[in-house]
Amino acid sequence: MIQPLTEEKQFTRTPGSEGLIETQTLEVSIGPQHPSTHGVFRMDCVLDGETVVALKPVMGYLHRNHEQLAERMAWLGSMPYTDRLDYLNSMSNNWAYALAVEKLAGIKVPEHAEYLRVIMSELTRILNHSCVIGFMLQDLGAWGTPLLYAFRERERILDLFEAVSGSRMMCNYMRFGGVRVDMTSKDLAVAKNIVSRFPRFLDEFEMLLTGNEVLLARMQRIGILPKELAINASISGPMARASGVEYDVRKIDEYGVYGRLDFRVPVGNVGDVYDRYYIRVLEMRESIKILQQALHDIPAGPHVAPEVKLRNFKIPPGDGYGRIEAPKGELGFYLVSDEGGKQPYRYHVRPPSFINLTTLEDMCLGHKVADVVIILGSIDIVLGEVDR
Amino acid sequence: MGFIGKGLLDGMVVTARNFVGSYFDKERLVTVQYPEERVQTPENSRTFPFLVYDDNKNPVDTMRCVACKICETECPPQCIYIVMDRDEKGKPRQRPKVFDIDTSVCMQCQICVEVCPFDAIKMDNDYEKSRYGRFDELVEHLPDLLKSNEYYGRIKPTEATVVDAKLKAEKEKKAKKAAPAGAKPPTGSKS
Amino acid sequence: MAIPILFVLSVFLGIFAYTTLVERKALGRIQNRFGPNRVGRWGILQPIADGLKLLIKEDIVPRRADQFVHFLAPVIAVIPSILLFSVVPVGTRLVPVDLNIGILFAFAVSTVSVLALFMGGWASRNKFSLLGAMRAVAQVVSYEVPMVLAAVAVVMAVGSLSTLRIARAQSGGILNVTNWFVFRPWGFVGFVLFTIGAMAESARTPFDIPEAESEIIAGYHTEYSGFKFALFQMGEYLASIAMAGITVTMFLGGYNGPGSGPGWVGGLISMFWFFIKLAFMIVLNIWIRGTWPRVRVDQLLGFAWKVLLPMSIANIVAVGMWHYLTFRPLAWVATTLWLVLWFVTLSKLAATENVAPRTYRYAS
Amino acid sequence: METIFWILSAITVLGALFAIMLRNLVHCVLSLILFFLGIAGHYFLLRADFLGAVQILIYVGAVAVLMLFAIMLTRHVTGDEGPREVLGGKWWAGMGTAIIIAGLLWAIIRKDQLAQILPAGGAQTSMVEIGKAMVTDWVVPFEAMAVLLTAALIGAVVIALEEVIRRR
Repeated sequence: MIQPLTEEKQFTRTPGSEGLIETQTLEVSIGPQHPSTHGVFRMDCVLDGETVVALKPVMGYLHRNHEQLAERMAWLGSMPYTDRLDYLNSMSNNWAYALAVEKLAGIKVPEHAEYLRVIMSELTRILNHSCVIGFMLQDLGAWGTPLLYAFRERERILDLFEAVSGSRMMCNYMRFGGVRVDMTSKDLAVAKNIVSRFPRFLDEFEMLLTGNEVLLARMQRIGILPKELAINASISGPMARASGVEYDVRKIDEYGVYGRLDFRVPVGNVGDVYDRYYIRVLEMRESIKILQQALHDIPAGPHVAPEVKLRNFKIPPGDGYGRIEAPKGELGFYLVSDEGGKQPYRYHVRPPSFINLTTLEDMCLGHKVADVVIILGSIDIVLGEVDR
Repeated sequence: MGFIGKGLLDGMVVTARNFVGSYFDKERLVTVQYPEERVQTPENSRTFPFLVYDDNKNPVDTMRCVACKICETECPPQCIYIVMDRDEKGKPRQRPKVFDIDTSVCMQCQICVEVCPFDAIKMDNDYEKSRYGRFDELVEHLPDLLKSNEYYGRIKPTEATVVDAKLKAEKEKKAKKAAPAGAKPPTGSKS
Repeated sequence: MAIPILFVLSVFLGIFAYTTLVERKALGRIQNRFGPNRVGRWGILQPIADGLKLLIKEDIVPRRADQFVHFLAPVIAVIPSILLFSVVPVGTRLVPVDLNIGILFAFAVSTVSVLALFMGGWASRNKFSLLGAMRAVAQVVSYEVPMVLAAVAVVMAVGSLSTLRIARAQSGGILNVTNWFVFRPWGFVGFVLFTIGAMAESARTPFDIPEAESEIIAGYHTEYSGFKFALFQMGEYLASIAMAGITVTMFLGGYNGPGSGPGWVGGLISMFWFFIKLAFMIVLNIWIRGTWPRVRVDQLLGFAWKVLLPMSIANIVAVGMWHYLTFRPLAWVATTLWLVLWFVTLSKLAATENVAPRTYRYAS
Repeated sequence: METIFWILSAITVLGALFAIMLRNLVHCVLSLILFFLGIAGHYFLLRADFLGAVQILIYVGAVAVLMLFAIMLTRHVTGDEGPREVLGGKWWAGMGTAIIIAGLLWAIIRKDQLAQILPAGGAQTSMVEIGKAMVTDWVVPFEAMAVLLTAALIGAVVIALEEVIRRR
């Protein structure tokens, strides 16, 4: 928390260079309109020269009343709204919500649909991770080159999403008990093609970035998140794994058909921005492995459980929590159904970006303004999910 | 690791490769020059809903919508507004007098299409719907929304074939029962 | 006198305009997109369209800004950049002004440009602008020193500060090529040092810290719009082109090349070579801009003081060695060894434990 | 030439006056820079190119920028103008200084010393001559200056270090 700056607090010493000169602090409000806050997000920074001595994240500019909206409409009505949570990864958001509802209603999902969900969600993961690295490099001042390379590959995935679900980003693809549309054999071939060419892109991407000395100097030992803090602050996803926490919902819950697929979970040691960057690269490579298996093993069958009704879908009273390993971390939906069962009585989202964002000040203190933006970039927030 | 600066030079090799590649490799230069060239949208692609009618000569009478208001209730952002048409005596005519879709609110989720029992509302794939105004001009009224079944068949051939077959089967079933059509709306067939 | 000055004003302003276009096109291609291609064929009229657009744009001055300084800053940004061209020998028959202190004049003038950045940043009364101004001042002050020292090496070798004399000293040899200073050990090191310094001085990526878009919006020109903004851009581009010209003159043989000579024909050929080399430097700048991320301000200063400064001093010593070891092969070996030794030592010293390759494990 | 001289002189004097009379510290430094530039112009007018360039390089490029830097590390960098008394009430000190300088100048001009210092047609200085003079005739003062500056540098570092140690 930043106290309002009083007369006595005006002068500080720069951490690190203990008290060479007493300097005046400068309060800078980075955001809500700023090129690298990834949306309408504000950081109230207190700077000493260039060094951050206090930082307060201010959220809520994109608050859309998501949870309350969901509580006044039918279960299915929230599905398109979950697209808009983390608008880069609508597929995995859909899955998390569908999973929660299926748990609550006791719906069994057909095998074929489970594989389709895995394919879509892993495609979403590589899409998200490559774009996040691109955004991060944009914050690092790489003039958009890595970002546009990532977008070039993302384009192919989005084309596939459009061909399958009808929309590029707001897919609204999953339904309770399966998915809305089946993938045709043509779509599967496209997916296979994407998966087979993605490693080549990753190699090029890494050649551009991983060894780059400027990037190493900018990223390593910046914004370290200690393992204990990561656990205490309930950090999840690549960020937690970069700090050395071995936590992946795909391995713990083995939801869907992840139990059957062979993949590894990369874990970092230091927990700095570079680890968060590289863990994402490694995760993309693992996702490719998952995709290859899923596309190979996908069985025939119905794409949606036939007993699930679209209209008048009711759930017996009870509560349930469904969670998945979204690209950004553990995305969970907590739902309560009461007597009527036509709509959720309580609907709560556990948004990974929001919870990962809470440690922002701890990571930024003592670093420079230039580091703040890449630390924020490495958290990988989407304001739609932070503010809901 | 090689020498200091190798990573920097590697990066420059990559960008040079992309620079040259963008002149020769279609895979690298994915940009489309929009007004001149257009990407073929996939069949499933969706933008805003429209209402299907069967007979080109008489769109209003042959529209499939019966103003049952299911889509109005199910629409998550509640962008649909329907008023049922009534004749002079106030008897419902089973077709909408007003059918408005506020496209500034519509989020193109396709739920109205899924819940419609009459296959009356379908998703368009026309993405060039810019307007000058922000409010009234973005509301689509019944005349704008009505589009023929041929149009539907043209933009979404696979889906339309299935729908047509289904409707035809229903019609034949009804004909077998030999019940008079009466006030029932005419069901679609490929006319 | 008048004709060369007219030449400088027209040709280099034209080069500036089309550098912006080439930069946008090249960055576009590097990033797998087209770049501007709508205004005229291949976007050939884009600079004119940009200029018109900036001219007719509303000029917004913040209410609390220091009106006078705010107005003066963009003007001051352009003047030194244009003055810089006056000492760049474009061809054997075309030097705008042959000052006997040419290089010194160039440095003196280019330091003035930092005032513009400071004035613009300070007068805007914007905290981001202020940060940008502070960064600009720190950066330019630090990079001046290694840059001047890198130039001192050349001055020592030639024995004159005049840019024309420096260019002349690099003529001769096989095809007028082998005598370029860049083909000497000390010259190559000096070229690299000077190029880095010039990039930092004109705030080009990866040293575009004063206007780091992702960090401090647009730095010192956050609060500028319309033609004042255009003037800032113009000053920056002109300075970077002029610095490229000076680099060419000092290290890449200036106007020398196969066929250049004192006659009319030779003069035209020499101009051709000069502009080819200038284009090479500009393209190198653009290429680097499209590839590398930006360094951080403290890393930049550390790099200037801890790596570039010792290296440029070592380079001066190398020139001394070159001068006194008249037996050329020995001079080659000795200076190369000396410089490599310094490079290795400095890179060892500069490489801290912070930057190291990492290994990753997989969760059990 | 005459006109240029008068214009330059006006700029120089105005710059100097503004440097002490303006209220805003940054404005003062900017005026000081104007003054430095005016002096450099005078050097160029006297055909002392080298001195002129060095004047700009050192005074504008280094000294003034360091001043700006120092200002930016203090309060009021965002431009809050506080009241500032020009001479701190000690107007008599200023008057005294002015009288002394005027007297000296008068004495110099009256004795016609300037003509002896400057050869007719301006000083044809070149880099080479200055360099030669520095390492032949004036080598002892030159080295003495170098030692003095080095001592000052080391002294500054020592003072700063002491400060750091004391703070700890």
